[in-house]
Amino acid sequence: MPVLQIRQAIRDAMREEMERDERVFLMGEEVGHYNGAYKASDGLLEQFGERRVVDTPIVETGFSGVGIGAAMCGLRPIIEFMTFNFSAVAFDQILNNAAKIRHMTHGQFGVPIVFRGPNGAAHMLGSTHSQSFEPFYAHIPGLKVVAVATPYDAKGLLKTAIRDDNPVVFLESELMYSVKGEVPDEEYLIPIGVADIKRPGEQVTVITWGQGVPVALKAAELAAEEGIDAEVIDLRSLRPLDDDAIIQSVKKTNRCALVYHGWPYGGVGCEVAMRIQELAFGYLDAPVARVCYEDVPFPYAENLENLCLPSPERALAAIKKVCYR
Amino acid sequence: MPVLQIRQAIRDAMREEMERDERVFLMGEEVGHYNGAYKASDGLLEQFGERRVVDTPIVETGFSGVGIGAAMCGLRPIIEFMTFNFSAVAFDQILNNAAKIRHMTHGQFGVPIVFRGPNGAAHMLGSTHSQSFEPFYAHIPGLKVVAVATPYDAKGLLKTAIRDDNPVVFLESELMYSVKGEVPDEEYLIPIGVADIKRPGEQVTVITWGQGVPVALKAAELAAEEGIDAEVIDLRSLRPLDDDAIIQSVKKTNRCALVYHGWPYGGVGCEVAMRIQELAFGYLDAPVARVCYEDVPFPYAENLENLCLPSPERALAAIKKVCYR
Amino acid sequence: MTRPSKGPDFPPNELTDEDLRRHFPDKDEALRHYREMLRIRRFEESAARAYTRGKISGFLHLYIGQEAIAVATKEAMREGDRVVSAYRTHGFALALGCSPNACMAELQGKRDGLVGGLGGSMHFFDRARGLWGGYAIVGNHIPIAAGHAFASKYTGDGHVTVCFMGDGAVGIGPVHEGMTLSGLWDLPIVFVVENNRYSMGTPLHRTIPVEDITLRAAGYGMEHDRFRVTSVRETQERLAAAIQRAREESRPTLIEMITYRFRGHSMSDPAKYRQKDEVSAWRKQDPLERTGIALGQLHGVTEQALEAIDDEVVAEMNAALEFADHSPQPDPEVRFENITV
Amino acid sequence: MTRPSKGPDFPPNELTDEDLRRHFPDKDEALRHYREMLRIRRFEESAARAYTRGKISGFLHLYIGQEAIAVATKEAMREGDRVVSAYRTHGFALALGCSPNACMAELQGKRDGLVGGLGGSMHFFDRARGLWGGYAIVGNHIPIAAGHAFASKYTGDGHVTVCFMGDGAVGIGPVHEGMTLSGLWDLPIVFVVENNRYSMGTPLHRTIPVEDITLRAAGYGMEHDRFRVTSVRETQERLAAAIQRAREESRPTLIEMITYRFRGHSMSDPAKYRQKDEVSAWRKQDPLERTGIALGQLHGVTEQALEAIDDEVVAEMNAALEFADHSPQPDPEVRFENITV
Ligand SMILES: Cc1ncc(C[n+]2csc(CCOP(=O)(O)OP(=O)(O)O)c2C)c(N)n1
Ligand SMILES: Cc1ncc(C[n+]2csc(CCOP(=O)(O)OP(=O)(O)O)c2C)c(N)n1
Ligand SMILES: [Mg+2]
Ligand SMILES: [Mg+2]
Repeated sequence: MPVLQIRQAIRDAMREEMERDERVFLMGEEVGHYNGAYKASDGLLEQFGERRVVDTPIVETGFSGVGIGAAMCGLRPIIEFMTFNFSAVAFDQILNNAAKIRHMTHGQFGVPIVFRGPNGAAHMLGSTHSQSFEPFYAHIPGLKVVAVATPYDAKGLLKTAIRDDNPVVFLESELMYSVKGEVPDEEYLIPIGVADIKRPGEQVTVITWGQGVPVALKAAELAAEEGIDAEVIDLRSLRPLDDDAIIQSVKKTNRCALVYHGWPYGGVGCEVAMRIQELAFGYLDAPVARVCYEDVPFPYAENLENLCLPSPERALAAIKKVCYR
Repeated sequence: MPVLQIRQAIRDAMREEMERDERVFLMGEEVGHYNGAYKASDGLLEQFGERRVVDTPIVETGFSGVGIGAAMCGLRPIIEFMTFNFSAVAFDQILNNAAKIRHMTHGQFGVPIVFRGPNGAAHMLGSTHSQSFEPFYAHIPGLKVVAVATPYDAKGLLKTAIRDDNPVVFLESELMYSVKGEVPDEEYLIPIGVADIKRPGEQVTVITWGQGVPVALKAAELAAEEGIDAEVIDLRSLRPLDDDAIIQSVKKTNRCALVYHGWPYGGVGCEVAMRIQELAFGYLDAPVARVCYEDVPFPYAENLENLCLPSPERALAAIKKVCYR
Repeated sequence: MTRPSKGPDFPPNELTDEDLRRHFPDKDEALRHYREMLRIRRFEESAARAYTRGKISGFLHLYIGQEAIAVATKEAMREGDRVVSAYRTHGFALALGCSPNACMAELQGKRDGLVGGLGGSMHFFDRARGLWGGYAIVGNHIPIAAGHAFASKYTGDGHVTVCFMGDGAVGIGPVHEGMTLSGLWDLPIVFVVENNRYSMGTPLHRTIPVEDITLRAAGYGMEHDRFRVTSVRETQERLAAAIQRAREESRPTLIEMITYRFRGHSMSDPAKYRQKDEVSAWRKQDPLERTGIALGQLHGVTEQALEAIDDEVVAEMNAALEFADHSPQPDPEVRFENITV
Repeated sequence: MTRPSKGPDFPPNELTDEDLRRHFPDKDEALRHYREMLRIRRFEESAARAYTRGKISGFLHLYIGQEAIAVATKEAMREGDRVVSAYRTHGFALALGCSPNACMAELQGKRDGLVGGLGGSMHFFDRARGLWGGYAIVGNHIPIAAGHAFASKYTGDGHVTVCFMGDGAVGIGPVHEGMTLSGLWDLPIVFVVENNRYSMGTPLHRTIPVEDITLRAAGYGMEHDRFRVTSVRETQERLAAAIQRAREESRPTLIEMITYRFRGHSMSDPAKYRQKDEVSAWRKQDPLERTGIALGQLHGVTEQALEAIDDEVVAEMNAALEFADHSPQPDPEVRFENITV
């Protein structure tokens, strides 16, 4: 099977969907002539031209709204945020237009749109450029929220997201664009709403997504060395959540640690913990533990940033804690 | 003791702080000549003039940023959002400037500012005007978040918020502005970070805040009629949370229901549940239950809206559920 | 640089006979315009009564005084063109041919409402008739409307989007971004600022730095036009020119229409911030009144004839209220539909 | 309406001897400007080397080519005035007198950095020297700067805020809102668009509808000015006029300064989107180079003399790098400080 980087898998997903459906177009800053700030749209302008690969000025509210308005007309826009940090200036468009229009028009209009781009911290970008946005978007009914951690998932889920008739927030990671993995030549789709067991295990459930996945997998390895058999579940879909996958695993292991990139307060992690105690209350032998960002604006200095990030070591400590080891 | 409406308590808090400190000013839409869309600033323009009671155009990002910039210069702005729904267009200013400037300038600049206004659903205002914003703001390190439900709390906490050297998001409720209560003549302050037991009880802990408080208290009454003695804790401060108050009560009752205005996914409710299982895991005899908005964009129709709102009846059902009754 | 005036402005423009003939040349046309404006006014008057009787809740923003703009828009549009507006939308709905029954039922949050009772007064949508909303966050529909125009250019459907906003909206960022993209990309769109002199209780001089809002057009590379709304005829002609520019040259236009709302911002607003004489000065130039006068003076239409029209219209709107009263509440399950599909 | 040109534009403005005398009348002044511009350039060149050697990470946006603006700003300002800028801020820091040591330490995220290593290249702040940031979300510092000016008017401190942004920022909403309030409230502020012809890889013609950005000033009720940056002297004079208007009349001004960055957008940008000849044409009008030439032609300053200055400056910047290398990492506890107090 061919081996691709995540950025290439994303590019291929967009290309295939644009070849397949004339209504699909890509819009954002530097997506065209520059081939994407992180080269996730490499070659698309050349293939599809300026009509369908649209470079925009720096107006996130403007082009998010244009995408929503175009989607209401039946087009299927892919809106790239250079990073999701910049979606903050477009927050109202996503919260009040993308997520609500189908409902408040009683289904007269739909908004088949994808908002995609890198999410979370990268390396020493400072506090305004190191934020995870899923706590904001996963909270909102009317949106679907997806986070990917492998080329295979990235391609299969992005193609599904582009074909989805609803607004989908699609979260990537700057530091993971170069991660390689096998991607089949033949077409495939991955349904939104289904988690994936990235590592089967028996003794403890590690729930993670996006940038947290490699951290969790590394921690699971370290745990194995200490004789703890951890199951790593990649949620992939943050809204809707795959309750079955979560609950099945927790009922089996009776222990759960959350490993993710993002601030602790509320958000996806706490929702998962809430559902576990709602749906598998009796099964927990230990409180659900969370390993995530420290509850601080991200510092620039390398040593400080590293301390704020969820590390395999911190994740391992949490795994051992829920195992009372 | 004099009896005031919440809107008067808020007005008095602002007036007293403006009389006390020349650096305090009020800015927002219709706060001056109109005396506030909900009359929470009634009479302030007359007393303090246009210099300190500033009517703005409809530019939430603009006047939020102006407030932050003025605060960096040592002033102490009170920024009124006509409703917090409109803070969505100013989200970036609050997330990336208000919350981060002190940290990223290593303390060279502080942002002593209050963002206040009504939050959550009112009556038949439709989906874009019926949202609770604490899940977004309480998630963000660098902010303090307060929600008030009585005239006494409103005055004491707003005065504290205005004197606080940090950005404070101060959440009120359109439907509660007319709620009356006793407010002492002499000055008093209520510290941010301290919850209040609005109704002592022994058998189940009901945690609530803001618009949820009257719902929870009504539910507690209904529960009492069925022989269940519920303790109602008004968080008041959503960031920071008063862990001690929460944990003490839960350790006593071993049961907890969350009653609040807001969507279910993540947010303050799940954070509270998370801390309970982190800090009082063994003490819970039943999973924490949540009673809040249904997970839908708010419909306009009265019958639909009522179904979406947390009602005393739904809250009672949750109380009985966690008591296995 | 002229600041917006602080006092009452735009004194009534006295119309010479020549003006009258220019504004109301054709009897049948003037009668049609009169009836359409009257339908909007009577609809809203009965909605206002229903509101005070507690049959309607939430926000109710009346268009009374501005009706000529909606009627002119319908006349200037073609099948397939789109109207996008803020939350003061009843006038557009009726002018575009939406059923008063469905509109009144929507105000009451009933099943047979324009959007099934889910949106209410601020969220009127009727795709079949070219009404594309109905938005309640000031200014956030401008990028949406630009998106409709982008789609027209993308697909070549030949449609034009006409996007309305209030004078209070022109300062907010999304308006600037939507206009920037429309100018940059030559989108087939017309932006109309309905300048009714107030945003809620705030007069222009406290919201905009310069009197002439169309001065901004230069920065967006847009054509512009600015005038006081006197008649449906003139409004339609000037709007049609911009629509034609959009359709044939794919070039955007910014139009400022000077108008006035006779009621408060919403039902809850007593509008104490306006002087009686200011309001009465504007009443003198009420396009509906003037059309009626012109019909008499120029075309010999009798009081009785106009009253007959009024009776028909009132009957239509009473029937709408009747219909809405009897329309059932939405099925409870509706709240779970159309969230994601 | 003129669209921004698509080809390389602004061919070098040949300077007659008369021009030269106008731009560089005074030897000592020109020498001072030369040294200050050179300090910024050498600082950034050594920062760039440090970056390629892995001593600096994250974003590093170089100001090389635009130095004259920062130096002119310092010359035009008074004690207490404020400079607010985006993320391309090293030039302002050095011109305002921030220590190169602290600046270089900040780039390396060290304890002795300008903001203790918490901000990095994009967040330079030095209150004592009038540097009020250092913002990384395009356009979101414009309302902040307006807030500083609001505070000056509120307290009557007599200070002026000078707010810089790139050509890529002018389309975004917060800029529009900040300028609207500044015009409406007559704030003592000067907005400067540093138009270096590109936002990242995107040339003007794909970001702004019309070539002349100052056309927007009319809509904000602001005065405006627009010119190509040739010398510190002229830039300072024209900026000073706007600063004076702000200080004495409390009226805002929008200035567009045509300039050019010789490096990529940031260290990670190879700038393949520009033709060699375009860059070399702009190099011919590099204000630093030109000042050097003028010093020779007009004031008989020798090559050796200029090299001597260069040697001093290079030594200063090497020392800064040295200092930064040896500055310790921040105390781990620092990450928990200054969040809330
Ligand atoms: C972003 C935002 N801020 C505030 C409001 C509250 N609000 C609703 S309408 C309105 C006044 C708008 O005035 P204008 O644009 O002139 O329109 P008009 O009501 O005169 O038709 C305000 C402040 C809102 N809906 N959205
Ligand atoms: C809201 C927002 N969107 C996108 C970005 C990413 N970004 C950083 S700088 C930049 C280009 C800005 O160009 P310009 O304003 O001309 O300033 P210059 O870099 O030329 O000095 C972009 C797109 C950002 N920082 N903020
Ligand atoms: Mg208005
Ligand atoms: Mg630039």
